[in-house]
Amino acid sequence: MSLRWLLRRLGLVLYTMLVVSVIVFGITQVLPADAATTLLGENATAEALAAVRTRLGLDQPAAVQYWHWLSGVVTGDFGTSMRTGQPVGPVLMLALGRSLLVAACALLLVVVLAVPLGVVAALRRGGAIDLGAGLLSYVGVSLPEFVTGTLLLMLLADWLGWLPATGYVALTDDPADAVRHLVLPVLTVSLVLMAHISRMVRSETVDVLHSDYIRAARLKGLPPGRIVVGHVLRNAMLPVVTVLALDVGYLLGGIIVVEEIFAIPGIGRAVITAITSRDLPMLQAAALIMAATYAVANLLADMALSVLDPRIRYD
Amino acid sequence: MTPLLAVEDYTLGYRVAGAVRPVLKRLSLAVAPGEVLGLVGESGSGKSSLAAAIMRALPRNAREEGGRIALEGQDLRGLPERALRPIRGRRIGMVFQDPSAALNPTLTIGRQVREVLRLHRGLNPAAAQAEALDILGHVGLRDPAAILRRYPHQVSGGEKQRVLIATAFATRPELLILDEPTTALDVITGARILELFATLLRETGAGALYISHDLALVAHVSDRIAVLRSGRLVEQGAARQIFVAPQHAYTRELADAVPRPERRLTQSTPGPALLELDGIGVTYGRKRLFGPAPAPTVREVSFSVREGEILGVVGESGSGKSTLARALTGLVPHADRLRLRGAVVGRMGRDYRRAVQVVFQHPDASLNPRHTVGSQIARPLRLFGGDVREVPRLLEQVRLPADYARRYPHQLSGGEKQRVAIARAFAARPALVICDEITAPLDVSVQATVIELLLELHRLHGTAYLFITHDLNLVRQIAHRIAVMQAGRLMDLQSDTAIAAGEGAPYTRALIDASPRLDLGDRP
Amino acid sequence: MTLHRRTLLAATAGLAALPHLARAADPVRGGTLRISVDQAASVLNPLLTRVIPEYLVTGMLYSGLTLLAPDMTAKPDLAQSWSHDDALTTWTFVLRPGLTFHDGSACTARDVVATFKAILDPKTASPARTNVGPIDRVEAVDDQTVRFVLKGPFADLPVALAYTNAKIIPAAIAEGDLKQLSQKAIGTGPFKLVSFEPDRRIIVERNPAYYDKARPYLDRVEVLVYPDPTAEASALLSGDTDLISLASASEFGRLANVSGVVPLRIPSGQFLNVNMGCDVKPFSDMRVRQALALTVDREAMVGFVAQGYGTPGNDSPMNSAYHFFAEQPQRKPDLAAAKKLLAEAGYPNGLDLTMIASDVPGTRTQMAVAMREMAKPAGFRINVQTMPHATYLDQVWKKGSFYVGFYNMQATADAIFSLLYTSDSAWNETRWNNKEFDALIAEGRMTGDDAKRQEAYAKAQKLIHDEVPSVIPVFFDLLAARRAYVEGFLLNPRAAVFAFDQVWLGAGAPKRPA
Amino acid sequence: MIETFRRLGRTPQGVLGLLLLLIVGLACLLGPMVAPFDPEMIDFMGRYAAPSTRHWLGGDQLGRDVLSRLLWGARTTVPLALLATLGGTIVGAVIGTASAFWGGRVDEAIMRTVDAVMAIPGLLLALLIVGTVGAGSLNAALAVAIAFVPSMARITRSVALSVRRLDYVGAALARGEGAGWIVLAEMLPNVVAPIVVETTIRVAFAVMLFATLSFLGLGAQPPAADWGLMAAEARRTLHQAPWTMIGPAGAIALTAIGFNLLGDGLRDALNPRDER
Repeated sequence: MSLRWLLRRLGLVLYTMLVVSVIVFGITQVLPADAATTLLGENATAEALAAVRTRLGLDQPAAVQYWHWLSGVVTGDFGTSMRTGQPVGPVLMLALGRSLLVAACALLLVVVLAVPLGVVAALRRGGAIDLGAGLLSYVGVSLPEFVTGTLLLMLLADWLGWLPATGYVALTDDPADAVRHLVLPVLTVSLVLMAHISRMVRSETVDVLHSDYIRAARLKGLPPGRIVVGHVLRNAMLPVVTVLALDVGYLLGGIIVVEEIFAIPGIGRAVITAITSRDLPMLQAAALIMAATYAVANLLADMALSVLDPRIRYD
Repeated sequence: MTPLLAVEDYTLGYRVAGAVRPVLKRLSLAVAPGEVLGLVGESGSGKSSLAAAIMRALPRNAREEGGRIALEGQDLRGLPERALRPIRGRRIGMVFQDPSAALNPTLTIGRQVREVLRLHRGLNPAAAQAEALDILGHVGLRDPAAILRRYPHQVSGGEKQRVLIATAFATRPELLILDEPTTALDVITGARILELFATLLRETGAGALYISHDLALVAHVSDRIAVLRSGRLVEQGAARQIFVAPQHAYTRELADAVPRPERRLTQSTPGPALLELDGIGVTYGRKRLFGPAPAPTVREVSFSVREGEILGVVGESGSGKSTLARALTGLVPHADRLRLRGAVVGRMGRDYRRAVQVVFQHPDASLNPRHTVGSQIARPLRLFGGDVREVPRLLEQVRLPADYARRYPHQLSGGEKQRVAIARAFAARPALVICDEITAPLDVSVQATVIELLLELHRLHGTAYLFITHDLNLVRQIAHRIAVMQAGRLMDLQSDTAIAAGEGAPYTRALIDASPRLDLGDRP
Repeated sequence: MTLHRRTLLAATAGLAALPHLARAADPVRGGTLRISVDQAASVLNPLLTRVIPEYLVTGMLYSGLTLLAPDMTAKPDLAQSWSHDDALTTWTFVLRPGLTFHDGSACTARDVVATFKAILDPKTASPARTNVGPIDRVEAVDDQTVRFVLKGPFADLPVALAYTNAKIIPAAIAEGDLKQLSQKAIGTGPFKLVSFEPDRRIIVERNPAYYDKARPYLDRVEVLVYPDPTAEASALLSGDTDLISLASASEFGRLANVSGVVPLRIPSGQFLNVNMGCDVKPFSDMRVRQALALTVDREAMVGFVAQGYGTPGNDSPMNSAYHFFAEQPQRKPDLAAAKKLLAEAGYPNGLDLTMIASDVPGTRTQMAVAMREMAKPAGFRINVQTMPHATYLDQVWKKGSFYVGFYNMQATADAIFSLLYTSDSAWNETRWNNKEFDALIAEGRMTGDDAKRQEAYAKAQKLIHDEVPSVIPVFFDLLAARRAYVEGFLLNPRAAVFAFDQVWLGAGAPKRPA
Repeated sequence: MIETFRRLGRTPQGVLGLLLLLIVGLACLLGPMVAPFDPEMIDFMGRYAAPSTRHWLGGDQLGRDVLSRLLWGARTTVPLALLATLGGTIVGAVIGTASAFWGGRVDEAIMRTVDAVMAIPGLLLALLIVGTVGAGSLNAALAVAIAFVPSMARITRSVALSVRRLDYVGAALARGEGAGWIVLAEMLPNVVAPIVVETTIRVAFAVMLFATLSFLGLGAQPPAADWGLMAAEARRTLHQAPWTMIGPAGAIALTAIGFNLLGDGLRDALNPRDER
């Protein structure tokens, strides 16, 4: 992994963000209605609309708006929300923190549960665990989050009362309560991923188990436990790392829904609110942050891969 | 005396789609202590399945239907996994065909060697490291410490195979199973590995089962040879004996199919220059910003092919011979300095395309699986103004039934596919056909018929061939002249008579010496 | 000059009307109350707020001259008393002594004048501009006295001044940069702003300098945003929140059946309607409008749309929650009559229409779908088209000729009529433009005589019921729910008005860190 | 083709998937004929009706028969998901194949941009597109299709690249075939198999994405009997009538499971490995 490679990849991240910003900005230009309409609602008179548009800078040509926005972003200023008048940067950083907490917990859950599940299923092919995991994975990827989330909420919160239903509690406010509040959203958002990853781990493990070098290791007389731990796991995990990073994209989408259901004021909610209120700076920045998260996750995955897999050398 | 390994009346099948397909049929053979038994057979003969059966590493769908596999009298069949572990790797060592596939790509070589030493010799880490250095030095690896630090992809195939052989011998096994250990290697490297192997066998006194499709090679290393065909033992006997005086027709057929340079198959005389290459160079990849320019794969190659000439191009893998073929067919960009019948070839136009045809190495990849054989042969006819009704004739020419036109490639065997590819090339009535390792993936007997076919077409149409191969023995049988390539350069260009007379560059001679020959003495 | 002086009223006025809420103990000071709201309170500037959670927040932080009691009368807030001349064109309001803003500065008549100047400035774009009455100018008589000079007589001024956006802000801000108020709050209200995170949580704390030394009782209020009604209800049930300010009808049933949770419900003038452009075909023909009105089964609609928590509408925007409500004979579904009217109007084979419904609130669509089915047998073939609210505001609102509207109750008959139905109304969606109706509304506004007003408004209600500029099939009850320990919370039928200074936490309230 | 079906019939997933999809397909074809009620008929007394012999799956908040709505809804929900996936696949496949064929800088530029677009979460992209063109089933299908394009382009490209390297493409180039023939006749038919597998599995995702869009109010619009919309509506009244959720959620799940199983079955059928 050379510095040149890293710079090139960072350049690609920047290119990604530029493309995303152009796409999002382009779409917002053709979205019907604007922030002034949604701000004023039923009280929009022609003169009020004009006044608000001037105040928000919406009366300028699109290219000028984009340029202003872009030059702001370059200097680290994401502008102010058209809806609340708050600075976008700090607000979104807070929101991002909450979303990343959910996302990180979900990924952690996936790694802690789905990966061993997939490995065990592969080692005991056709066994009860394999069949169970298979069934779970089919169900997991077949129900939308808003359904699974609602069902979990009814079961675990409303009927059994084990967990608080919804809402967000900051870790700094009350760590124990915060964790309790995290369980349901994390579970909901990670179900699809767990299904996907456990299946992936299973098939990768099966592939590795059938590879020549594992056969060779067995024929060298290595005990099975040693083969699994020393030889199989690492190689089976390699493609999983990449897929896990790609799944971050899916996770970010899932978070939009989960935050809506569980009242978590994260980046997903920010996006939805920004779209409905046509809050361009907020929407732009939120989309950009999501894209950057995805791009950086993939960059990190590639870096992790180059550490895990000696065959991969970036230059 | 108890044989080291005894396979008695052994029958094996694979369960596929509900039915059991037999693989080995009532097979019996034995390896005495210190003896090398060569096991020869073509693909599908069941020789690798036998190795798996001995190692007790059969796939799940394998069905053993009787017989015995005994190591020093102890039947291995029915031994539990736990009891097999001290046998595998310690009492029976194994060396695989592809050294790259036999090593875990993400662990250092050192770790994989030490692992075996610690397991089977009970060494502590430091002792294992010392022993690893010692055995690697013993197999002629120059910097054992460095090799141990490296990952498998960082060392060459020959080095990897040396490591594997060293490891296999390090546990002092009684029996070694070698499954085509040199096939994936270059000729010269392969020859050295064989020498090493012979030395180690001598030193340790271990017995060995040497599995190969290459008769010449097996004849060199084995004390005795067993010939396997469709799961049945056809014949076995002393190594020399079996080819000089084969008892069985199949054995004779096999022996005859082995290329022998002294048996010339071509009698024609080439005409004037057809295709002239003037300093052809090929460079893959492009220069990146800040990066060094990539090194050329083929540099400054100049020679010419004459009308009706068979020009052999030999070289080891990576020497640039296949790239040269791709350059001449316009598949890779190159410095365009070509003359066809004296006329400079600018952009490869219709005339050039028609005159120069290509047949690739892998028949599976060179035929489009989604098109029928007929439509693929018809394509050049359509392109170059031939008559589509000629397809049956073209098929007949490559000795395939006319109704094959309606078949899809996956319904054909490897040899048949290669014939279709040849028919397709000849559909354009070319002046030159580039044959890129076309016999490499084929069994010896099939290879012989394909060569025969090519020569017949050559006699019939006077077509010139640029015959690219790594098999020096083969090319010496058919080529008028032989070009030797190394590291992208043309090292040598000699007529067959000059080669036979022992002339040529040192590298050419080294190649010739490394090619194992089946010496059958005066047998007609 | 007659002086109509009103005395300070007991803060708990109206409680008597709801005996089951009778207080068990005296108010207790202290504690933190957690309120949930269903959408973000994005706007903090009281002059610009637009949605109920915003009114709820600014209502705690700011005060107006008057406040609207649950019986829709004006009660003193910053103004301790007021009077008017006989012509009802000049009104004088006297402020309480010693009022201060949260920053410690005094709140005087000058601030009131500056505030109203800002409200009336079109550049401010405050919704209050068209809702505080025909104010010509506002003058400071002295530090404590403000005079409103009107363009014409207006009997409802004190109630109009209780409008949700007519909150008093410091003159320095009103005359200077109003933008400041998007991040901070400097008001005279019972609570001061602690933190403002519009999409998650807004925290306020007791204002020790509030003019009423006894109130507020609560130390702190947290307003939490739950955009999903199911989640909001679950949060109350699990005790994460103490009060749902406005509960959705679909969740109300489950809230009503849990011990420790008290459901709250009052009738209100909040309604859904179907607006028809009376200036374009086919709705320019009154018979078409009447025919549509005759297809609607209003009792069923209350069930479909309000889950039973509502009352049937009668195509007039007023119901029993309003003063001067005059009951009309309830319109019943009569498909034969509807068909006949449609045929007379020239549509014997029925009529193809596209009804537009925005997606906020969801009841708009539900009503549109139900109405489509109800009107089908009479020959109305209605294609329901839903759209995001922003698009609706941009493209359909006030421009379309057949769409679903949704309105909160207004404080007075004049307010609702001159907001929606008079020719010069701010939101003249139906373009009904009925001169007779306009005259009746003007008559009602110009007199202080309740009998005369009753008569004028009764006529107006009959007229609107008969001519059906919009079909109003259903009124909603306001629904809320509290934990049993939350005391003193009253629903105000106006929906946009809350009085959290009256609320306290009784026995059993959880202790929460401040 | 027939061979593939035969192999598919031998995989348990394939059989089960085909069976499930057969049911769904029958619902699409015959649904309206066998539906006991008009899917839009409201019934005041039938609001939140519990499942009974009259309403097998109960009634919704307007008293409409859930089963009838499901049967009618199959016609819009499933074909739209298929249509969206196919649309996205075809566009993605063309982009991917062309990119692989051209190679070099063009390939690089296309793929970097595709990567960049992939960085926008699919749901967000769909939200933006639907926001622009307006909510509705067809528009949601468009959005889903567009959201699928980048990843399909990526997958196709990687498959096409490996096909591009195969000798039959080389042979075609060597005999001077035109780019059109090579892309369409030589490469595309061989790229199809893995794409078919991917597409099949993606239909399941499309069904779920549709439902999610409907949940967010941007997919199908009332009074459509779209399954996702029904699930979203049922969710709102879940505590009054939990059973209204069972029908649409079950239908979505079965369809998605069906396509997932079929995709897995196809993968095995098209790529026969040794018996494991």
